[in-house]
Amino acid sequence: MKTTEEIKTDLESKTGTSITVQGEALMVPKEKLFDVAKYLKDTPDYQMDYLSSVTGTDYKDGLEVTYHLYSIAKKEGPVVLKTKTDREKGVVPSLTPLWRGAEFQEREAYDLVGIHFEGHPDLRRILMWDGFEHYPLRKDYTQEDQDRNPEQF
Amino acid sequence: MTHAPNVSQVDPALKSELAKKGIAVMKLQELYNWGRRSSIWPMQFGLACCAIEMIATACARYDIDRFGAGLFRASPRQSDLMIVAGTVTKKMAPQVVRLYNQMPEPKYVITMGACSISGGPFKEGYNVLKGIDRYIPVDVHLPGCPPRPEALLHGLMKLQAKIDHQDIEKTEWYQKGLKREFPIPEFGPNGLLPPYNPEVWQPQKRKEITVPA
Amino acid sequence: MFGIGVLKGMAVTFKNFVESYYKKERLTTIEYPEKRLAEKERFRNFPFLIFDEKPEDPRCVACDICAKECPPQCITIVRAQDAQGKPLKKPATFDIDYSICMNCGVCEEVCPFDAIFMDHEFELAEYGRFEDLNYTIDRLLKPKEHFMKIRPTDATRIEAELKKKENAKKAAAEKAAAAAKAKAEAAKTQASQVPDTKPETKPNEPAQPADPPAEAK
Amino acid sequence: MMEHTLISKPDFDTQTLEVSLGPQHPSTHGVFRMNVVLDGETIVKLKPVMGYLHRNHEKLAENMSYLGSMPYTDRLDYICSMTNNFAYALAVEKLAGIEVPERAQYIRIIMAELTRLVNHTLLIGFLLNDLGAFFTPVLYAFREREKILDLFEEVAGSRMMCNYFRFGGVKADLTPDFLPRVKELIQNYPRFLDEFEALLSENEILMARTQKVGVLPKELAVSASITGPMLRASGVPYDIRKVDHYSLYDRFKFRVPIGEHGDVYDRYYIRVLEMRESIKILDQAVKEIPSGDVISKVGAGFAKAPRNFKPKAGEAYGRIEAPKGELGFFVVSDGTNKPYRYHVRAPSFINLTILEDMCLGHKVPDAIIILGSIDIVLGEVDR
Amino acid sequence: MDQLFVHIDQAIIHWAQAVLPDWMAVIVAMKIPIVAIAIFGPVTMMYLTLIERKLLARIQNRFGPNRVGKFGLLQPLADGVKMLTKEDIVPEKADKIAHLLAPILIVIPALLVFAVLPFGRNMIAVDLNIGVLFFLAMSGTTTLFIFTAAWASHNKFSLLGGMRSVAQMISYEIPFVLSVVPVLVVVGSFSTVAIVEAQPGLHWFVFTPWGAVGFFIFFICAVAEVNRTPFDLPEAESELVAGFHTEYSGMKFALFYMAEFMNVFTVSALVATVFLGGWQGPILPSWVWFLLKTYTLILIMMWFRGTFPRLRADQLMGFAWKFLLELTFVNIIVAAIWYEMRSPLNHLTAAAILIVTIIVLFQFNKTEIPKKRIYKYAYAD
Repeated sequence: MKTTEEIKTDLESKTGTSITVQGEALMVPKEKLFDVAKYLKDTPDYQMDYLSSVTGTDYKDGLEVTYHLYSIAKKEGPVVLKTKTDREKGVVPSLTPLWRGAEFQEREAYDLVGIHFEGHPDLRRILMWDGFEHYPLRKDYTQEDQDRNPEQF
Repeated sequence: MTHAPNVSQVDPALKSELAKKGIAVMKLQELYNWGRRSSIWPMQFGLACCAIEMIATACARYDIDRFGAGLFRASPRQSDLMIVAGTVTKKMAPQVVRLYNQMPEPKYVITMGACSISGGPFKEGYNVLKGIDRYIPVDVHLPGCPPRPEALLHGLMKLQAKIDHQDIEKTEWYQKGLKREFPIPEFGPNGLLPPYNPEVWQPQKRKEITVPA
Repeated sequence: MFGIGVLKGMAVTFKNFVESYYKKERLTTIEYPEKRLAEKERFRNFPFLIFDEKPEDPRCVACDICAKECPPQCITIVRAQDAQGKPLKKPATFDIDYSICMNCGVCEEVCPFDAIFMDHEFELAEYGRFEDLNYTIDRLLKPKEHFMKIRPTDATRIEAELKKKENAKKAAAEKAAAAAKAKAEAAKTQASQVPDTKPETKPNEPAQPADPPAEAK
Repeated sequence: MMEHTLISKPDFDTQTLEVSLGPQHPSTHGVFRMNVVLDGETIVKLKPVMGYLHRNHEKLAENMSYLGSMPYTDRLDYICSMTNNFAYALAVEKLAGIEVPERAQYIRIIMAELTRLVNHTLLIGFLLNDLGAFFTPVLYAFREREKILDLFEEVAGSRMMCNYFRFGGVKADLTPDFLPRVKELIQNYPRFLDEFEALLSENEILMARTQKVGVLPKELAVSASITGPMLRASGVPYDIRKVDHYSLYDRFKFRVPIGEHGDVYDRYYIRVLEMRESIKILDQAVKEIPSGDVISKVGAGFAKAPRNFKPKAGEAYGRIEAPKGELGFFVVSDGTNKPYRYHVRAPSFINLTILEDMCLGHKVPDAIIILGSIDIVLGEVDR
Repeated sequence: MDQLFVHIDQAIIHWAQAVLPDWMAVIVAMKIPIVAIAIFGPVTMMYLTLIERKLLARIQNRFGPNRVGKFGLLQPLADGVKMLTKEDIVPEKADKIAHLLAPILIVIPALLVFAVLPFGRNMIAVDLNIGVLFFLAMSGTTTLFIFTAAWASHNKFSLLGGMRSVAQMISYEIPFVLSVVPVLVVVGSFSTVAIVEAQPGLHWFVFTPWGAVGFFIFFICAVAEVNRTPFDLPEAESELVAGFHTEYSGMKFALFYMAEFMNVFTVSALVATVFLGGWQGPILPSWVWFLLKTYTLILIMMWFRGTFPRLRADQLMGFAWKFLLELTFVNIIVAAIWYEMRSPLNHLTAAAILIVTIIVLFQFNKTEIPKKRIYKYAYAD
């Protein structure tokens, strides 16, 4: 299994994108995400055919999506991809055409953190009811009947 | 908790005298109460972890069937007891109230587990209703997370004791032309509208903790 | 052949039916109200406060650690104050809302004073919600013997630790008293040479209960 | 994959029937809803609706200490609480770099395999209940589950919500008569499994109802991130205990059963075989368990005062082979004692992605048992 | 002992003729069997529910209801009292009249059918010479009322349940009726009393090859007729919530429950009468034999309920059309051969034909019958 550095250089050369390394993750600009993912999935020496988890996170300066990719064929460890998008109209290309497993997880990221995945077959709220107008997992979400003080410690 | 004897107005001497001869003397109301308490059919209705504990109660080791309450009816029309076992979320609350309305009238509710009484460990969640007694009247509260199967049996026995002491003239569901329809809450932008059913539940200000002088 | 599997299945249920009359392992029902299951020692249902001699002074010193650590936040403590309003090391009110508690046992783990433990009592069904299920301090307090009865091994271990702490404190107290006496003589001999210096070391107050360990915020 | 076209175009026009096998239904394993469009009894369209048990576990975890959300992981998949603790403990130990002593690792593996027995036994019981057997298999399954719950209660203190794992080990050591009772359980369990198989596996009605129903091809399973017994029933040999070599699973010899057809019968029988493998692991673990302390010095300190546990900023993704599939915890810390982001990769939530593909063209009772064979628990699906 | 109830009956009639005017005495004479059935029917139903709950409980290693009354004996009474005091809900979009009529109409055939059952030697309410035909006709109508109940309650699940019950009944009615034909051919009359008399001592029809196959088919179709596991599709609990009686509460639901259990009793009684020699039996009095055989068949039905999963609708119908029906046709021919040509050689040929047909039918249904599978292991170390 190559180290993250080798994967970075390999990807940059093959798909011509500027990738920065964050700890174990590779921060990929969202325009190039689909090509990088497609490359990782199809080339024989990676064969990342299993997308384990998609997580949407709300940072101060924007929304971030983290993908954990594994290879079942070669039984190799995670390649972690990350993309960043702005908070208001955050749009990230959907990876459902590559991996069917991303469908529900992207709907959940949309429902709870508010990241729009363009190219997703049917992007609807999955956990909250449709009339709910907020994105509850954002840090600035205020709940209506909160009787616990947030600064517990 | 010993089972409370039927509160009967027939003078006890005559009653015990006849009982020795094998004749049971009781008022019609006690017969109704006895019939209702000995064959409570719970609804096959489980929400979360407490539902697994409720099924464990219906299984071999604890056997709720001994109390006559073993027939878990799938349809609300044929059940008398609704055991709200698990977290009632705001998305599920309308369904729970609709199910309660669909049950035929002498119906009882046991809120099993901390979540259905007060939202329990998840009460800070944005999608969690802080207790089902905001929308429907509840007969027995059963704390615990999840309460042991024996605790559920104890709750059932407490409900049976409550039914024994019910007086038909005064109970609410036996009045003439009663229409007990609890309004079903709608989904609002940030929660349920109305947040609670005023006739059934009043917000309880946490008692000001007075520091003893 | 088509029927064999079906017959085998019926044989299993028939065996269960027949054996349930004479084999104990095939009839596992414990008829709850009359016969009860032997309680496991480590079973934890709801917390209770412990007091040594009198219910008036529980072991709890109202340090509020358990209230902060409790995941669902169902403990509310108000510290007692004496006449002049100086906070005492005793809780005035100690409410646990049994309708929120999730029996997780975190309060028992984090309590530095071994003042709160998990009880075995589970027959707590109530009719009312607010008045019946919100346990105030008088309903929570239970004697030390109750804890010894329900959880013997934990109780002996904790008693041993408390005993050790007591002896350590007494030893420290004697040492401090001895040191104080020694200092007093030294001061007296010094005073006899320089009569005007007052002895500055006051005999320290009676043995302070062990104050909370350093980490307490 | 069963391609569905309205079979024969009858000359009289038929209407499709829109039924919601709704949140309250005897065999949806909790509050799960399927909006089904029926043509006669054949399913034309099936849309799962979830969220009826969305208890906001991830939002709560964001303003609670790391150890404070350990009891909440019990309530994620409330049938296997020990494996949820295991996955969360692994993730945070990877984040904070805490070592776990050997005896604790052995105890963790024993608890994980016992939970696998409970989960698979219950699943088979509930699957047979969906098939229509009047509660008998469920009661036999619960009779065995009670024995294992006694062991959990004896060690951890609670039947279902054990809250037994701590970062760096486990909360308390085993009680003296725990290991003998596990040995006794290992003797009796294969006998119960043989009886259960005699009642079920060769039962022609069961085989007729479940074979060639809900077939999941291998490629669709891999691309839809299906994990666990469902993936192995479709013929993909992927078991995280063998791939990730987490904890001490390398020391135990056990095999991983693989199915070929990927239908409901394969998913049922794979779980029976997996139970037999788990008994083998338990057998070896109970014999070789070393003595020693059960929690590392650092871990015990944090267990005593969870509010002082401040891991360095960073993120970690720990995953284990939970009975339902790959259960992963993605924890992002920003240096304070509360996680910045806490995401649970729930196997049953993702295994539901292809429920519609498997059910198209089948009848209503088939859809019920296909859902039953996916083995979902709503606490984990909706988190 | 054997004629105990007959003597009581005669005594009451004599007393009535002595005391009452003769036209009233005739009415009383007619009334006695009616009163007997009107009491016996519901009481068997109540205690069958208790027996079923306790038997299933014992299969599942637990006690059944045992806290209401001595051994739970008052449990059915408590269920009855509770059912009477339940509110009776009629959904507003339901068809009111049909919703009300369905439970009433379903109990009528269940009670009527008791008239034809020979409880003991000359202990039969009405000795119809078309007894069996009457029985089959009556039990056929229950399907109609199940469908009216399903249609009237305007509920999707009950509609599905009703459709299934119609499909199931049609496919199981024909083998149900045809498997009795050999017995009627041999006995030569429809009357149940004649059938029982044609099986003296231990010469029950079930011990002949065609009788055994006939009994197997008749019993399977009886289970299907009464909608019990593994054929309980109309009120399939795990799929259709509560099948056709989803919308019924209180006493209406109790009537459905009563009709189901009375049908269980009467169908088992008929199977016992036709194939197991009714009240014929060596020592015990005749009505004891009759009840013994009927209750063993009922216990077998309850045993089915504790063991089997449910067949899917198309498999259920496939089993009826592709297996049972052909078997009944061949059975009729074999019974004819068996009865006409007395010599033992022909008896063997008849039995041989039957066995050959069963094997041939298995070959035809090869594709349906599932096969056992063997599983490989990865990481086999």
